[in-house]
Amino acid sequence: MKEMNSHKKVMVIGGGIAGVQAALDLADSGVEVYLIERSPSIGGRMAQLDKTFPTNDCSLCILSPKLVEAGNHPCINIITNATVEKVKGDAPHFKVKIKKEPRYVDEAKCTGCGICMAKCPVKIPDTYNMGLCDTKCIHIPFPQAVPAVALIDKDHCIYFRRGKCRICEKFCEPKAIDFNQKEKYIDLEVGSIILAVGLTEFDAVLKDEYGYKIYPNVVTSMEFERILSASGPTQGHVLRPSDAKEPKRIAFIQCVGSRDTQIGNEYCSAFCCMQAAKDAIIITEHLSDVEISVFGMDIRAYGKDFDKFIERAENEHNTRFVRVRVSSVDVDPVNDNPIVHYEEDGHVRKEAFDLLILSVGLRSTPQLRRLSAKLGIKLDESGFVHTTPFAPISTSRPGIFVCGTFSGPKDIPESVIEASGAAGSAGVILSGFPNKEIVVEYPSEIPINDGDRPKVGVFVCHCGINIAATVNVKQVVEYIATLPYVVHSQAMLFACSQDAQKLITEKIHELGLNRVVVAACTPRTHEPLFQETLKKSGLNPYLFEFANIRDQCSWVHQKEPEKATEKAKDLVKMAVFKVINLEPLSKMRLSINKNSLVIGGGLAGVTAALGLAEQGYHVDLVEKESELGGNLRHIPYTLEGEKTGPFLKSLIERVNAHPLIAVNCGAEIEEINGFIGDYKTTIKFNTNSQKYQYSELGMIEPKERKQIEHGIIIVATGAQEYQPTEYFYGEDKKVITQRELEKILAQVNPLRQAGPRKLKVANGKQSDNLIADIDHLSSVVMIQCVGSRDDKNQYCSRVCCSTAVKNALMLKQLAPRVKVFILYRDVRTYGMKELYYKKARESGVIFIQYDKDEKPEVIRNENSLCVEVKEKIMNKTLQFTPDLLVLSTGIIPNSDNKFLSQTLKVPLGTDGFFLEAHVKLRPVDFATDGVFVCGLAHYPKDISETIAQAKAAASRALTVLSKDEIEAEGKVAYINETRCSGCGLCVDICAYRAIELDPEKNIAVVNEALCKGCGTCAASCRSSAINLKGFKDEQILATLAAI
Amino acid sequence: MLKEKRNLMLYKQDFEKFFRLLSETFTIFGPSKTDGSRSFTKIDASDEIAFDYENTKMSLKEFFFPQTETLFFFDTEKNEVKQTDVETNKHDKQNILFGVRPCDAMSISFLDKVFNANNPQDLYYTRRRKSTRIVSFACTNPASTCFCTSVGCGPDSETGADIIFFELNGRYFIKTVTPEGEKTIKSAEKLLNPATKNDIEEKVHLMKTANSNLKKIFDSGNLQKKLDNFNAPYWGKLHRKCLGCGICTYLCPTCHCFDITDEVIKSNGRRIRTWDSCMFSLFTLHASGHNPRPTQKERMRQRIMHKFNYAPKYYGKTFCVGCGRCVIYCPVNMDIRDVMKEIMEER
Amino acid sequence: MNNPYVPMPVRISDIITENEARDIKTFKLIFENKEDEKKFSFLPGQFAELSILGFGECPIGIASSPTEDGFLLFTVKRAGVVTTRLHRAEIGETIGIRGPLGNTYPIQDMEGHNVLIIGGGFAFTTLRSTIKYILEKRNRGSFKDLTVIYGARNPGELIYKDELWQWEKQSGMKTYITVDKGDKNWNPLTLPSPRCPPPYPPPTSGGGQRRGYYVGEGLKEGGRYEGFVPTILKEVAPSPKDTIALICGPPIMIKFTLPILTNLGFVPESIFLSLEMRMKCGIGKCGRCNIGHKYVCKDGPVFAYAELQRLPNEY
Amino acid sequence: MRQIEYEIINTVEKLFADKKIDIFIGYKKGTLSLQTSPYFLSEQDDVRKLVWNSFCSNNLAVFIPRIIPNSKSKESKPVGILCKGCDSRSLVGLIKEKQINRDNLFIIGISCPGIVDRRKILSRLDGKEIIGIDEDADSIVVKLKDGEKRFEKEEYLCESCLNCAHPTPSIYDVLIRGAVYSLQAITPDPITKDFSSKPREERWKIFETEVSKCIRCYACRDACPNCYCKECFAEQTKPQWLGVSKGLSEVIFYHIVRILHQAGRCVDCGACVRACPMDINLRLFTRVMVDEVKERFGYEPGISLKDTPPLATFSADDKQEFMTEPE
Repeated sequence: MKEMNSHKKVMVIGGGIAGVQAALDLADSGVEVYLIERSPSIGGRMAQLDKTFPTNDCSLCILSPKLVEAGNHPCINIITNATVEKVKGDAPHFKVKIKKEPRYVDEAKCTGCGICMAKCPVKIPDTYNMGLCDTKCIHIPFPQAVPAVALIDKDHCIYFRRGKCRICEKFCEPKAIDFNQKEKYIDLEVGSIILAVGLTEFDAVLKDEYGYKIYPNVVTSMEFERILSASGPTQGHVLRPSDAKEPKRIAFIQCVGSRDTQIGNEYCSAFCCMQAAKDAIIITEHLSDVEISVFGMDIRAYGKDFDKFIERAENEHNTRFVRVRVSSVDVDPVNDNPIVHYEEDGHVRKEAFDLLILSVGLRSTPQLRRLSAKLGIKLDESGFVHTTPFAPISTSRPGIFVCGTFSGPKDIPESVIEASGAAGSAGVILSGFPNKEIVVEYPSEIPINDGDRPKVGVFVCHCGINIAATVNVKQVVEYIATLPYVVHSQAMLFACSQDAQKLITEKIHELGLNRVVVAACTPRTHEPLFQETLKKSGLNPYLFEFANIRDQCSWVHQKEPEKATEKAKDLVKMAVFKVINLEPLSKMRLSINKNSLVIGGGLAGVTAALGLAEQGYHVDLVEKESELGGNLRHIPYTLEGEKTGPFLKSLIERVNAHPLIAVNCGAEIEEINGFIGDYKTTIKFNTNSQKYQYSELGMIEPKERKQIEHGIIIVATGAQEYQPTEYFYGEDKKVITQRELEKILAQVNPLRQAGPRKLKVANGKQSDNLIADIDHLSSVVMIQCVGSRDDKNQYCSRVCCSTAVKNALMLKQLAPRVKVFILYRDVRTYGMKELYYKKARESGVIFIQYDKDEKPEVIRNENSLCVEVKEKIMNKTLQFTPDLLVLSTGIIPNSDNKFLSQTLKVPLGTDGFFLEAHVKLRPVDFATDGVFVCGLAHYPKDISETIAQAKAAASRALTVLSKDEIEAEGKVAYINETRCSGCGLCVDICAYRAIELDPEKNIAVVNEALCKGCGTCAASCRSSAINLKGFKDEQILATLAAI
Repeated sequence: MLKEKRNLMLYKQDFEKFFRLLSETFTIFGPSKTDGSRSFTKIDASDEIAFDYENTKMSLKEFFFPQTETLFFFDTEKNEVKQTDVETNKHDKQNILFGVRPCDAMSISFLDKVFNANNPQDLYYTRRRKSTRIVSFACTNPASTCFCTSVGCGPDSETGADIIFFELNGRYFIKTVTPEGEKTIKSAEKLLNPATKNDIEEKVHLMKTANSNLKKIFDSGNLQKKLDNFNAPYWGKLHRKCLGCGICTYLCPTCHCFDITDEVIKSNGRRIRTWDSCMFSLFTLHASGHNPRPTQKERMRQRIMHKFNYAPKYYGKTFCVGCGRCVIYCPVNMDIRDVMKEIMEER
Repeated sequence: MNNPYVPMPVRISDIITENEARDIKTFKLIFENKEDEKKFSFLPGQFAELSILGFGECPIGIASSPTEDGFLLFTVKRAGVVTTRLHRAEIGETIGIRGPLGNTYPIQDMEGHNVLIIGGGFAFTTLRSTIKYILEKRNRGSFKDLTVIYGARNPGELIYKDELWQWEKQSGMKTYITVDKGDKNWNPLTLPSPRCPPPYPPPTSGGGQRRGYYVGEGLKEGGRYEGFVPTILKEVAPSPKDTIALICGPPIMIKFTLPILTNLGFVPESIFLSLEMRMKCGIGKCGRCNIGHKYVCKDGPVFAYAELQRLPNEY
Repeated sequence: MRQIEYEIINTVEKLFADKKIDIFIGYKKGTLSLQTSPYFLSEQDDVRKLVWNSFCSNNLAVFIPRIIPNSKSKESKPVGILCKGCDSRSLVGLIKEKQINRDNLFIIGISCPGIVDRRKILSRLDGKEIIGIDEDADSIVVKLKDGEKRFEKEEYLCESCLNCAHPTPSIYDVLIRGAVYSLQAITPDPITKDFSSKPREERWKIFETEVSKCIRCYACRDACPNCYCKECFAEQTKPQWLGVSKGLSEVIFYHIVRILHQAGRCVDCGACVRACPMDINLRLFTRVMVDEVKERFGYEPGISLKDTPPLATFSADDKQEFMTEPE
């Protein structure tokens, strides 16, 4: 690699969640990022969603902190209104030309105060709200927009059209309006490029049979998101467009623009089933007595906790899932009710609804095609970026990576995983360059002590209408102003906006505030933002208290505004009483050991280890089996038909050859001590493997134990195949699993290709002469969901549908005359896998749906098996006597997950897989810092998903490893030495092993680096000798005394 | 006006009448049978009085110096003192404490030196004290734990009492001790006869017997001198079995240490004084963390010294009346008589 | 009737932060009721209970002199619940006061004599009252020479700084101000010398060698010094003849000052100290502040060293 | 009894002679009849002053954290201590809660026949003065001025002894075996079972009536070996958890928390009841807790040095039915 006098730089194209995540990961690892966004603000589609499944978190609420973080990050340069003009050169020396369209507002000067918006006389359709309502010609895209800078829509501006007006200019105090702004070209030199632009919704007008834009009460799912949203056109009231009345009967039509040969979009859009279920649940929270119908083919609830979510919609939220394809929609002219036509049980039915929502899928656009042409990357037939199963985030041009929906429709967590993965891959390209030096300057902290008179500033947020529509904010503000020590109390439209931060800072300086209370949404998402504001104002960030008057007040008391207002007063009063008693806290700094431990040597572990090593960090890879490869060793080929063997072989060779990777096969974790940045782990080799280690690899001295010191941990321990006990598996040789079938097919395949009729015995030992000649098979039945989605394992194993499709296709290819029947509940070939489902159907594979409560039954006769199944659609019982019964077995969590979970102090979900920190936005992190998860240990997934997640885990780990030190939590437990008797109860119960007894003084001592501030010790201490900083007994009592 | 103390006689059969006459003007408190002579409670009928009790569990002090007393109420929002308890608890009706043992009566005379003396006067105590007459009952059958004669008190001690009763055969020998005592029995004058020589002799004899049953264990005068040795070696040992509880001080009729704290609920508060005990470790703990009496050794010494050395110097009286409550109720049988003996025996 | 437990309302008319650590503040108080002010007649050395409703009371020495009309000064170090609340008070707030309590410095005995005042740290409060009292024009003639030795840990911890600088210049008194450790702005008049060991060990936490202490002729004039109070006292070497010494300071300072005074020839009867104990009632009833048979609140806080020698060493 | 007393004295004498201990905690004759007093014996003192009889009621373990505060060093000689079953259970608790090192104790264990409740006997004497006491294996003979009264021990034992499941010490260095009454220990305790079976309102009433007698002398706390906190919650001022007054709400608060702090720790020695000057039946409430803990967690404190106290551990199977919706 050439030397270059510059630090690491990456261009990220697209400022949606994928782009923002990639940018943040890179920036946190010391890379300077240019985040190019075509629209005036970052956030993408996720910013427009109301809630997210399956947790029903407010979408913008969880996204907004990331946007703000990106907006404030010293390593991220956000360039909005910008497009890529040209990309020259090769990695890591790309030369890029960016074109930035004029905003007509100076970004450096605009404070986002919104006065211009109030004064502007021109109304234009609000694109943020899907055109369902108006905004002004000069506007800030949405209240939480980053950057919070106004822009002028040139096409509608009176000044630009008629040369007069300039009202906005007159009222703009900072003189930010600049009508003379011209487009600008920016030249950048970057080492790598990440393509994070998203797809666009399918234009429902193209499906005119569904009546979109013809009948008023037919809306798209994206429009409906805005209708549901509190900041949307109806302020969160679900009203139908024609008469603004509350609908009672609502229907969703699924797969609009997806799985549709007619319009040429054959893929599945991957998220719409869940989105409809989510919307259904949310609707019932807005409206009572509402009936919801979802018309769709399969319910593709293939993710973590998705099936439970669907069940919730069905059982608790009055939602009916109708498995049909809607043929057309017309309207009742009297009341504008859309009427849905469909065929069920052979009958044509008509059903009228008050509101019809079209679940539109995603598609590529000409714009995206042009962009890929400029970048010189290959697209596939659907107009998506071409990737391969083994390189899911690499494009055809080296150094350019892709994440998010541009490489195929997908949900948020997959996009986030790919984003982190892409950041990691880009990092590998840049490993020869130095990090960008980040110097964040904070003003020196104003010393505050207990004796200083508290001067509290209170900022009460409207949260748009989220709070203000229920709580009388003005009353709260006035009441709070009368409390002792409160010297300032004011309302804010959006306390989280950038201008609000500016204002808080101003007030701190102007009034000498030494305590701040923000009454707003929830501290979970927004506390860090305000703490940062305090820090930048010179105040200790812990002199801050958050009053949750949205989640815990306005949202839950919508129907009692007066009581809600009183409660809000109390909540803010409590916060004031608490903040008065808060004291400055400081965070401990922990130095980071730059070595890593990757547990598990399967595809995920190996990929993650390479991801770290290739960026220059030493890795210890621990695998309990005697060789690397994990489950992938048993998967000979992919759905796309690619052989895994060569890929895996080269991967393992790379790992073994890498000087920074120490491979520890045949080894298990014995003990892990320590915390982020400073772990000490003991691994134990089983005796057999010692020899192996010594003789074959020669890398490790033969010894029974080895101690490793490292800074982070990646959990990639994989999962196991479910071993069926049903359907005579293990008793009858005709009953095999998909994995076994796959092995046979893989052995047959090369022989078959070598020449016709050569095959005699495929696998003499295992399958006897069962497939002595595959051509002799006449029928094969596959049963799906064996060991999945049942009482034992309630989740969907995600990959079995595509595995069945894959093997059915292979079988058909090898022996076209074999009849293949797949008995399924839902065919969950999500995303691009749908193409293979289609192909399977085309090649004659017969799919037969059965119901959960009427599982197929197998009767074993002397020489034959009889499979009986009640076909759901036609409601008929069918019988088969297959030569081979293939069970699509699920994936179950590893049995040693529990041990690891306890050792690492990281949680398992109810299904037994490791539980990530946040299902949507932190899919590879654990709540415990410094520990990451990828691969099957997290949840069942396919090869490319595993690779992406492994790369993501490496990338997330790098945000830690790239730093020399990090800060620990400030709200930690502390011991009052004069009270502690050293009984040791706290030592026993601390889940993080953060407390020890000092043998000299016989008192407990808290290790602040390990303490997570959970407070269990404080609660357990009889002597009240333990307190949690920030939650001291006095502080809590003061809070309680307020009410 | 009373020139000299009068000796009067009351037949037991007239006692009921006597009680009724007195209760017309006074509220009468005494050791009642109903609560097992736990403390002095209001007596409504003469037969409720427990005459044969040894001593109440709670001493008389709580009547004048209750365990919890509101000094005043206040409003934190308005930041003002609302009213004092002295004003709210008007003691319009006069009280009689009937059947007080001489040791308890004497203890009140000590408390008077603390609270009633004009240095400055404690209004809360004074108010109750002024409205109350003490009628004591001489002890004809002292308990084995009594040691009043060792500390300058005795079964027939008159100090602190307004009137003292002696139970003779079939009748009460009544001696008026103070002018208030005279006034107290005014309304029942007709039931009373002057004592005869016989009566007096019988009384003297009775008390002689009682006195002889009480062993004088130590001499409080000598003890005071002995205790001037602040760093005597026995202090290092005596306290060892002491648990540091507050039984001895709370039951003691002369212990009078108190704490002042504020109690607030919402904006309504009161400043209260409550009994405190020098036996508690936090008693002298400074806000700085310094504690001049850090261990039970110093605290035990303080209690003994306060009673037997400091008080004599300060108030001219040993602040112990020998009632024996601390002896009876100490959970580890820390017998103050033993302690005294040990101190006296030292060298 | 006068209820000694009920505080009189006083308004905080000024708050002065005295030290760098900002844990010592002086409160200027003005009586809300004129009658209360008249009743409140005191002499230097006395203290009062400051009261905040809902928080309680704390005994604080009166820092102002009776000759300062119309207000009272209290210098309060933040330590417990009440003092913390007091520190958080704002100007204009009304608090309560009970007093004056305790005895006074022996003002009458001091008349016609030289007065030596030795103070350390924030315990300088009632000594300030005394100094102001003596310096008052109509009183000044009653006393002979006035010598003040005052020390603190460092220049930032000196209290009443403005007055200190004034006293330095004032004729008719000698003022010696010393700090354990100076800073770059602190210009000691004397040169430190490493030969003289400190009179008591330097705090261990600081570690290392201290720069040293002055050795030489007695200090004839006042000025600024670096060194512990006892050292300076030794060098100042005031004559015991006709002199009454008043001491108030941290226990360790007192401990090492007394032998020096004794060596200089001061008799215990002419040395007066002001003591501290945990107090509640302040009027000799609640029974916790006794040292031997003396109540600090009533019989103190000022004790002649001679008397203190007769009392148990339990404070 | 005499024989046992003799054995104790001999053992202690030998311990001093062998320089094994410097101090021994036992009992000596009390100054009141029916009572003994804790005795701190050092080599110079008279070992023959040690007594053993049915009135050795104090739980001597209470002194351990006081005289050896937080000591872990092995340098000093162990403290000798006389232990009944309950005292030893308290010691086990103290060792487990790291208030004393096992090596720092020399325990003379005594199989305890039960302690006679002084108050039960006194209540039968109508205030008559006791002149002398005689004790044989089964009974106490109280000599009065006007004759004698005989009390069968079994009827006059302390409540906690009447239902003691472990009269023999759980840990000891030397065990002196005496006669142990064959009283059948029952869980739950019949008295507290009766209490537990009452409706909640009634239980609360009983609780309120009992604790309203409290004068907050803290003797129950100070007599309890489990109460070794350096600063009891009841007296803390930062924050002040409860007021200092004698008001009902304050005493209720104090007692509830004191009882809760005994959960899984109380060995039912009865020291609190015996210490209380106001005769509050505190054991009624702590024993409920003992039975409850045994039933729920199968745990008896003070029996083993190894097992984990229920409050120091968590199991997913722990009963959770107490988590109910507010009524």
